[in-house]
Amino acid sequence: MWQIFHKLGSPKWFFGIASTLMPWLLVAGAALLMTGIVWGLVFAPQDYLQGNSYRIIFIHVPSAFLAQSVYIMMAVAALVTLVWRMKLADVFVTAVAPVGAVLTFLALFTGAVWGKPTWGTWWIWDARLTSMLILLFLYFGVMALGAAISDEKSSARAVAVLVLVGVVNIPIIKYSVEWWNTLHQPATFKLTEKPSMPAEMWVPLLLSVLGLYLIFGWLACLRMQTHILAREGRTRWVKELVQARGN
Amino acid sequence: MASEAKLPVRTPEESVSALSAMKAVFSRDLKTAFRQPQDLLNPLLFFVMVVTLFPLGVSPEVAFLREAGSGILWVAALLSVLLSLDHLYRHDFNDGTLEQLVLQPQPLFLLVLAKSLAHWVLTGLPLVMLAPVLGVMVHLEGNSVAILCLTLLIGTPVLSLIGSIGAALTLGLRSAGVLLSLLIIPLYIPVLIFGTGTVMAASESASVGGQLALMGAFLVLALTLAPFASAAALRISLSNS
Amino acid sequence: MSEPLLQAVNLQCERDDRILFRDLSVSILPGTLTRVEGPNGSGKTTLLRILAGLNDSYSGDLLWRGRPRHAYREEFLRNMLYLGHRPGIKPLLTPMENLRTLMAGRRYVTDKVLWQALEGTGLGGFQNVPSRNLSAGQQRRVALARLLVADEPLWILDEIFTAIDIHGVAALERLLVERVASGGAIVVTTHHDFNLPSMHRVTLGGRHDHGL
Amino acid sequence: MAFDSFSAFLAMGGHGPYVWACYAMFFLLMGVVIWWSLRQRRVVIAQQQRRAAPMPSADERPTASFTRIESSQD
Repeated sequence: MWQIFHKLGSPKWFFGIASTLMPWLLVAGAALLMTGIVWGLVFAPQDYLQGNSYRIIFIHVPSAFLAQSVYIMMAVAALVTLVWRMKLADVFVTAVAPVGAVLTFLALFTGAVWGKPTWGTWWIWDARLTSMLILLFLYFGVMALGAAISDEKSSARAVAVLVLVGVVNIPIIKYSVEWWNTLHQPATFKLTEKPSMPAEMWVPLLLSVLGLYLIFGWLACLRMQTHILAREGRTRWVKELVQARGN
Repeated sequence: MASEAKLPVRTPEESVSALSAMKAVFSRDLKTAFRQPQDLLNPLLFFVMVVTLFPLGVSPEVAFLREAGSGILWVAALLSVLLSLDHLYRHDFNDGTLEQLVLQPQPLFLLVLAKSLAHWVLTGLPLVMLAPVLGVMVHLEGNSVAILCLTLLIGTPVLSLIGSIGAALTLGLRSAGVLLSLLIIPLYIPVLIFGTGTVMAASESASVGGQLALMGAFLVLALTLAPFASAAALRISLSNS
Repeated sequence: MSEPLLQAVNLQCERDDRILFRDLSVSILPGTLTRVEGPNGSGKTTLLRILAGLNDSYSGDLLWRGRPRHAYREEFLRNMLYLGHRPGIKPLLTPMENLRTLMAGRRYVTDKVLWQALEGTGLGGFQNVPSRNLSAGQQRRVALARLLVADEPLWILDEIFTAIDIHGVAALERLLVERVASGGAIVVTTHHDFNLPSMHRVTLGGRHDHGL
Repeated sequence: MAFDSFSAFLAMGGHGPYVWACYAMFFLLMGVVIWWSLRQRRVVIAQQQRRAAPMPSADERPTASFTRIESSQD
C-alpha cells in the first residue's frame, strides 16, 4: 500500500505517465469541447424565453463548474500535502491555481455579459455572482502568497494551509452571501434553471463540460511537469531529460 | 570519551501546565503593549477617522447615516483590526521570542490561542467600547447601538483569530501588510455580512436571536480551528526563515 | 557508552535550489560537545535549527533517544534548550521580565534564582532596566542567563559568543566545559576559535558535492 | 440547424455581440493560459540546460582575501 502511494507521489513516475496521457487528454478534450460548442451554437434550438443569448451557457457553465471543482481539488491536494507530505500534491496546488483563477474570471465575465440581455444589467449583487467573486479573491490570495515565498517547498506548504482555510470558509461564505442576498433584495431576478431542459440543450452542455475538464487535465499535467522540472533540476533523470531535449 | 555522569531526562509532565504557559504568553503581550501605548491607540484612531470619512465623503444626512451606519462601523472596525494584525507576530519574529515560543514544551496551538486572545483584548475590545460613541454620531438608535456592540463583541474575536492565520502565513515576507489584507479580507466577509445584517434586522425590529446564535457559532468554529491553522502556518514560516 | 540523546540519520536539506548537506548522520551523546563547522553559507544555522525542531524542511530521520522525534515533540522540547542568532529578548521588558517569560512555559523557577542567574552573567544591577537600554552584548547575556539555571540535558547554541567580551567568552567556555563534564550534551557553532580536547566536529560545506 | 443563414447565425437574433464577446473572451483567455504555460515550460527547460553546466563545488569556491582594490581617483 505504502509502496504504491509513494510511487504515485514520485515526480519521475508522474512525469512519464503525464507524458503518455497528455496527447489523449488534449485531443479528446478539444474534440469534446468543440463538438459541444458547435452543437450548442449552431444546432441547438433557440430558448423560448431568452432567445439566443442563452448560448453563452455552453461556456459559462463549464467555466463556473470547473472554477469551483478546481478549488476543491486544490483543497484535497493541500490536505495530502500537509498530512502525507506527498511531493506531487503540492506541485498540483501551485501549478493549478492560476488556471482556476482564469476559469473563475471567465465564469464571472460570461455571467455578466449574459446578464445584460437577460436582466438588463451587467452586474447584480446576486448570491451566485457574489460568491463567485469571492472565490476569485481566494484564488488571487493563493497566487499572491505562492509568489511571495521564494522557496518552493515552504511556499507550497504555506499555500496548502491557506487553501484549506479557504475551503472551510467556502460553504460559510456561500451561505452568508445567500442570506445577505435575501435580506437585501427579494428574489426578483431569480434565474431559475429550467427543470426540463431539452436534450438538444443539455447534451452539448454536458459535452463541453467534459471537454473542458479534459483540457484542464491536460493543462494541469503540462504545468505540473513544468514545476517538477524546475524543482527537481538536480536529479539525474531531469538532467538526462533536459539534455535529450536540447539535442 | 563520553563522561559517565548523566543528567536526568525530564518528562513533559515536569513542565508547567499549558494553562499557566498560556497565561504567561497572554500577560507578556499585554505588558509589552502597555509599555508602548501609542501602538494601542493607532487602530482606535484609525477606526474613528475611517468612520468620519463617510459623512464627509458620502452624505451627512440622518437618513443615510442611519441606514448605512452599522455597515460603516463594521467596515471600519474590520479595517482597523486588519491594520493591527501585521504586528501580531512580527516583533516576536524579529527579536527571536517567537522561536522560543514555538520551542516551549507545550501544544503550540494553545499558545497561539493565547496570543490571539491578547490581540483581541488589545484591539477588538477597545473598538467595541468605542463603538457606542460612534454609533450615536452616525445616528443609530439606542437599540441598534446595543445590538451593534453585541455583534462587534462576538465578531471581533473571530477577526483576530482568522487574522492570526494570515499574519502567521505572511511572516517575514516583503510587503506582508498588503498581502495579508489580500488573503484575509475574503475570509472576513461572512462575519461582516452577519454583523451588519443583524444590526439591520434589529433596526427593522425583527428578532435577531438566530443571527446572534450563528455569529456565536462562527466564534466557536474560529476558536477551535483557527489556532491549529495559525500554529501550522507559524511552523512553516519559521522553517523558511 | 551511553545512549545518544539526539540522532540525525541521513539528513538532507536543500534551500532555494541548493543542497546544503546530504547523507549527514550525527549522534549527540550525553557528556559531549559537538561543534558544527563550515564557511559562511554552508548551512550551520540551518542544521542547528533542524536539530532544534525549528526547521522541518529536511528529509531524513531525527531520533530522540532512539525514537522518532516528531512523536515525542513535547518531551524533546522539554529537554532541549536552543539559543539562536536572535536572542529572544523583548526590548520593552526588563531582563527579569524577559527571563521570567522565557522560563514560564517550561518550569517554575523562583525570582530569586533568576535574579542570581542575571547576576551570574554580569548583569547585576541591570535586572530592572528596560532591555532596550542595554547593549547588544548585555542583551545576549540576558538570554545566556538561561544557561545558568537550565536543567535541559541538551543544549543547542548558535553563535553564542557573538558580541560577548573577552572575559565573558572565557567564563562561558568554562561553563560549557563544566556542563559537558557533568553529563550535558552541547551542540555549538562558533567562528571564534574554540577547542576542547574531546570535541566532536561536524564539518559542513566542502565534503559534500553540489550535484549528483 | 437553428439558423436560416450565416448572417442570422452571426446576429444571434440581436444578441450577437453578447454571445460572441463571451466566446471571444473564453478562447482568448484559454489561449493565453495555454501559450503562457507552454512558454514557461520552454523557459524552465532552457534554464535547466544552462544549469547542467556544473557549479563550482565548495572545494573550489574562491576564498575571500579582503584585499583592497587600488584604483586611482583623480
